[in-house]
Amino acid sequence: MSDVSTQHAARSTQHFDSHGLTREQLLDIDYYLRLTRTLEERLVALFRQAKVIGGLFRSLGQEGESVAAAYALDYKQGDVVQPLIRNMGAILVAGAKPADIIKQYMAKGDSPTRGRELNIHFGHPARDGFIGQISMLGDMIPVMAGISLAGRMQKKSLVTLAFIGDGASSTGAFYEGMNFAAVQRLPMVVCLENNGYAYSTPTSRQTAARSLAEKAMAFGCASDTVDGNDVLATYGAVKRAVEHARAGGGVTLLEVVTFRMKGHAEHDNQSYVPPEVLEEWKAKDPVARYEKTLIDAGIAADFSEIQDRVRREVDAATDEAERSPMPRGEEAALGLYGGDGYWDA
Amino acid sequence: MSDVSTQHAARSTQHFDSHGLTREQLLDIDYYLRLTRTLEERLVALFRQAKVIGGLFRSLGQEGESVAAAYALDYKQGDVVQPLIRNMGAILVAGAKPADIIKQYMAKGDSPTRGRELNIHFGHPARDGFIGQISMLGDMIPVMAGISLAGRMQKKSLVTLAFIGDGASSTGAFYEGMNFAAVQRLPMVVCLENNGYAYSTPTSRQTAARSLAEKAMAFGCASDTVDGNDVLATYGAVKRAVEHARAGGGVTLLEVVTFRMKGHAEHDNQSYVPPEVLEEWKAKDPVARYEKTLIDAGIAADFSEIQDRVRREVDAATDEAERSPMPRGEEAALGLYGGDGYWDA
Amino acid sequence: MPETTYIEAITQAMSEEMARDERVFLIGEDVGVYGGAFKTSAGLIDRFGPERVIDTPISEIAIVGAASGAALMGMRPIAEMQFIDFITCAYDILVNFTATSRYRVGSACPIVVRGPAGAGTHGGPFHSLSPEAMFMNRPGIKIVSPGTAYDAKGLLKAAIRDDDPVLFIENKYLYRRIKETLPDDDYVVPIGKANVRRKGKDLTIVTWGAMIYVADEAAEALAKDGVSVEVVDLRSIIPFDEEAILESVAKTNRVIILHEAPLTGGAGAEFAARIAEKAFDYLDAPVKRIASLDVPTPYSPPLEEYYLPNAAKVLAAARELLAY
Amino acid sequence: MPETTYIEAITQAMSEEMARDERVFLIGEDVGVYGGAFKTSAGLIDRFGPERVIDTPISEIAIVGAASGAALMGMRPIAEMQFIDFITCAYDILVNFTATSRYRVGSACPIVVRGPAGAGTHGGPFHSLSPEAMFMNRPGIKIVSPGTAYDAKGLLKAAIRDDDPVLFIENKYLYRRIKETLPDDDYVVPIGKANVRRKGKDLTIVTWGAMIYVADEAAEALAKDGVSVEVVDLRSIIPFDEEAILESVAKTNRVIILHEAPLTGGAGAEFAARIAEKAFDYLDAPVKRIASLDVPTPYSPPLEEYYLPNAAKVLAAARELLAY
Ligand SMILES: Cc1ncc(C[n+]2csc(CCOP(=O)(O)OP(=O)(O)O)c2C)c(N)n1
Ligand SMILES: Cc1ncc(C[n+]2csc(CCOP(=O)(O)OP(=O)(O)O)c2C)c(N)n1
Ligand SMILES: [Mg+2]
Ligand SMILES: [Mg+2]
Repeated sequence: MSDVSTQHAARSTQHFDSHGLTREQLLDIDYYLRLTRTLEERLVALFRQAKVIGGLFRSLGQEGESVAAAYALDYKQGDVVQPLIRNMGAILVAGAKPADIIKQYMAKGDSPTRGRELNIHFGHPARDGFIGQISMLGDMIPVMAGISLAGRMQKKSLVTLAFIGDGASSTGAFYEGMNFAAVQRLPMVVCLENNGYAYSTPTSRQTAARSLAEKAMAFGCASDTVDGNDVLATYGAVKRAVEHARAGGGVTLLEVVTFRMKGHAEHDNQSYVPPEVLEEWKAKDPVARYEKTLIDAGIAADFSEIQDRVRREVDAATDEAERSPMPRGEEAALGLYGGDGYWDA
Repeated sequence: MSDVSTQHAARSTQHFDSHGLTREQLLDIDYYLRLTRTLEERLVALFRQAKVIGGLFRSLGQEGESVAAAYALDYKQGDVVQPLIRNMGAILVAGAKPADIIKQYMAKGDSPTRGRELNIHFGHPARDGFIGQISMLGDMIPVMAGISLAGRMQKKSLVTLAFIGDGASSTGAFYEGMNFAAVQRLPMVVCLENNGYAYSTPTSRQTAARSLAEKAMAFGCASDTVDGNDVLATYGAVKRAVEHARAGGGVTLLEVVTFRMKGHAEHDNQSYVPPEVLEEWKAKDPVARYEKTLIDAGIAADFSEIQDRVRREVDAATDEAERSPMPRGEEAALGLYGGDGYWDA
Repeated sequence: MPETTYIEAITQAMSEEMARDERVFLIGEDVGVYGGAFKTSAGLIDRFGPERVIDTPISEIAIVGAASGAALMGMRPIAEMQFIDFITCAYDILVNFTATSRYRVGSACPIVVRGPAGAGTHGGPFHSLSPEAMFMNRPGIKIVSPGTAYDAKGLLKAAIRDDDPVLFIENKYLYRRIKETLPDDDYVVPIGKANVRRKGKDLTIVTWGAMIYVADEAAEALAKDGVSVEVVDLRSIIPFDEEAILESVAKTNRVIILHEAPLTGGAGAEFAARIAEKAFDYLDAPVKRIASLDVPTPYSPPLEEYYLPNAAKVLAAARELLAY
Repeated sequence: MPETTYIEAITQAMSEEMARDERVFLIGEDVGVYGGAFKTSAGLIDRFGPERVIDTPISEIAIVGAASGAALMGMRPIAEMQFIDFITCAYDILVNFTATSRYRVGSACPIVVRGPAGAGTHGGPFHSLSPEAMFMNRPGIKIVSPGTAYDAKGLLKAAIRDDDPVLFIENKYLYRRIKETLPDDDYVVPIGKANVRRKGKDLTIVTWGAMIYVADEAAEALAKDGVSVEVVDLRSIIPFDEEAILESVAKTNRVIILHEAPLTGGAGAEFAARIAEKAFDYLDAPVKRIASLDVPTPYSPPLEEYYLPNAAKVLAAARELLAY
């Protein structure tokens, strides 16, 4: 928050650093923030109507880092982002369609996974610029290392961005994947989201490390820590790491400090979180804070246009998803191997 | 190597630090060093006579750290050491019988595992003060954490000592076990043996970390680095870590810098190791160096008595092992579960 | 007497065993303060303290490994997987270290690994596993899969008291769907013993877990046609009650094996193979298996329904066998 | 023509496929500079460079995970396990991520996981595994287990070219024990097709891997008694050639399934179950299985010998069936 960057963002004030983003881009980020939040609220409504099959996992309070980090990639170069359950904002930035996400949650037959997989577990790295996780925490880190490796072998200059939780960073899979990526100096950025809890377990019971960023010492890779509720700071930190990776500098482990404002999933009232902590973090809401920054910097006066657009889009997406058919049961037998052509159709 | 410790070691010189060891203990350590080396040479002879079933893994050049580290434990308090394949010296210190080790290598029916398991894969933590590893590298770290945890639950003040290789320290099992142990502040010392190679893979291809000791940062545990070819320094470092653990200070990760002087196993001529590196390390042989230190300090004039004793013991052990019967085939069906009483007999 | 759900039966078993034997402790993710993702260990930390109800990092290898190390030292750990699917993450240490410890080196390693399993809750590919077959060919770990609250409690107690490792498979679909009146007194259900839940003479259904209710339903339907079905609830997969299976088949001469895991390589293959070898002379018809499709568990209800066995599929197979 | 050993056949397959298709690469521990613990990849790094022959840290999860990620991007990775036993360490990512990728989200993930398997070399509990059954009930990964140099080469090529993940099981006992003259031309052995290695009419032995030689030995001995044995070398376990099995049983009416893994929950159970269902009318005798004991592989030669199947055990079973 030190540079003045008048050339990009009009009427910026003394303390506003746009990190090279144009006004259009700054507003685009706000659009994704609002889209994420509104879409999630819509999913909550659908969940309460029992239209969502399975659990609903909120990213309230974490939309900022999800969107900002994903915004730092260059999808035209083949960059790939790998979200966790709470990074819906990231795949929206990468190009995921709201209707597809709702269809996934509603287990519809024309959802990207045709009803086979849950929520945001979808996406093909080479086709979509994002790849859904599997539930086994940690496993995506070695997979992302492999995607980065393939990019290098294929002489692409792509960079990958993986999210991992404070909890998931205790897994052996995370460790093996990070170590391999670091030894290979792969073009990979890992956002380690320290959102205070892994389900009911506080970060202090997850690790005795002084900070999650210090885990980078075990890998010998670059590391940094950023306030995940500061959208522009997060964008800046990820952007630097992406450039570092693209320039051949290898892996960065970035600790993103934020807070999970809802329970692990909708069923969890997180009574184990002290109310005063929640109060404290509520005041740091990344969306409100970002919009205030833009207003203060004179980038925008209000965001009603964006909010209207988002509401229209989410309404349309909801309509589309609600009209969608459920899959036919018989399809369950198909598509395990390539031979039956199920996925070609 | 700074303290003068005349009260313990007679006629010590200015630069000799006995780390509180008596003359008797210092000679005892030499006995174990010689026993390890001589027993291993005997195993090589038996291997060449095709009497060893399976591979033979040498610890040449690493006897010093194996013996010194294990010597820092207090087996009367229930301390437990967990060796790897190259830590035969450690279990000898803990009380393993040379004859039992030879029988293991010869797959004899009255070996500790009755011919079921290889080499030094034997020992019960509560009964023997040592526990054999399984082949899957890394897995013993969580197991040792569990032994440490049980000790604490049982109100014992035991400390555990686990060895792990530079290569094995890349496994997820190592990471999960270390992290859990550190969060729980378990009384555990981990000797991370950096012996230059994991099979043919140099440490530089195993990790990009600046040093293996820095892996401790990921766990938030104590760490240290020691010259593994300096017997007394290793003893001192492990002893400090053991005391730290016994006092409730939790885990220490100790990088032990040494070198594997033979190939991965007898079949491997390690042509991938530059000859000059081997030459360099040969000059640092821990046994010769230790004995010279004792001579220089006036602790001993020569070691022929110890060497004679060791030779006699290894001869006797060899005789006993050679006379031992192979197991009867039918036993293979027994002892999977407790019900059949196989292990009670 | 108050009725006890399947999940309460599990909680009771843990609680009573922890009270009975101070070597017993629980270790897993969110089992302490939170009481477990399904609240299976609710209240245990208050009663037994954080030393005996241990919240861990997300580290299944550490959970199983630490439990195993403690077991070697004489403790009786219960290791919870938040979903049984995550035992795959600790597969190595469980099959290689824990399961083989006694056979290899004579060191008993009595841990219980337990957690919610099974499909039918739209959990998708990673929260629906029936894990038994994964472990059947890696000797040294016993496997039980109760289908009733009575068996859940009795088998869990037996597992905790057993001197060898036991995989205790909880069917989460049943957690709150079934309720039974349980005995007041301490009891165990012996590992390795089947329960003939329904006597019959025309056809045997060998099954376990939640599928016992599917078998019941099919048996009821067939009873209306005058067909008498014997339902053998295996309860234990390793070791399994071969005698009970063979005895029933010797009587009915027709058998269906019904399970929730996919067909190919499922535990049912083993039971079918035993029957084909040891009850050959008694068989009047082919040995049939009804199981899930050979695919990962799909998430969407129509797909999951099509994927899973149900009474209609069992009935069709039964009619085929009866007409044979 | 020079004779080719089983292990050379594997080296050739990798080398030829890497020359044919630049998407193919090898990743594993000590596969590069050292050429692999068994020298299976000797020379490959010189020919294809360190970018395509990648030495990794000791990290099986990373090896399988990175291979899988690369496969999603269109590469054709071959992931080597130094011993196949260590695939247990990557069990989770292989069965959950790699195997399900296409079914779950439509993303092909064509990796080959290969490595030395099997007992008979006094490798003890952790260097003797026959891993096929561990993966059979977790759909999405094909499994092949060649017993000849011809099949090793042809199946490995087929596996590398396959659009789905394949577990390629190498029997290390055979590495240098068998030699064959192989065709000069490029060929593949189709996955899923059995090979009837020996025609017969009195008894079928269904087997694979190193056990085909045990079957041969038993067949020879029985031939001396005038008994004609058909030996079906399955070669592929998933998918398997059900037709070939059923056809043979329909002809001989008697069948032994022979494999190296322990009996219970072994792959043989599936084949026995299929026969008991689909060839019931053709069976004149019980379906027999000969397999290893239900214990970890013991190390000492007398124990290992007792543990493993051999021709005498097959003969005893055959005589029983023939007398039935
Ligand atoms: C290997 C594995 N173990 C356990 C779980 C169950 N689980 C799902 S989410 C979760 C907590 C994750 O915490 P964290 O990584 O901090 O992510 P957050 O929910 O805070 O975003 C757990 C334990 C899992 N999915 N995978
Ligand atoms: C999980 C696992 N992967 C691979 C192996 C095969 N392996 C046995 S020893 C070894 C090298 C070990 O190197 P290091 O840990 O440095 O120990 P050192 O041999 O140097 O003492 C390897 C790769 C194994 N035993 N376990
Ligand atoms: Mg978290
Ligand atoms: Mg080493």
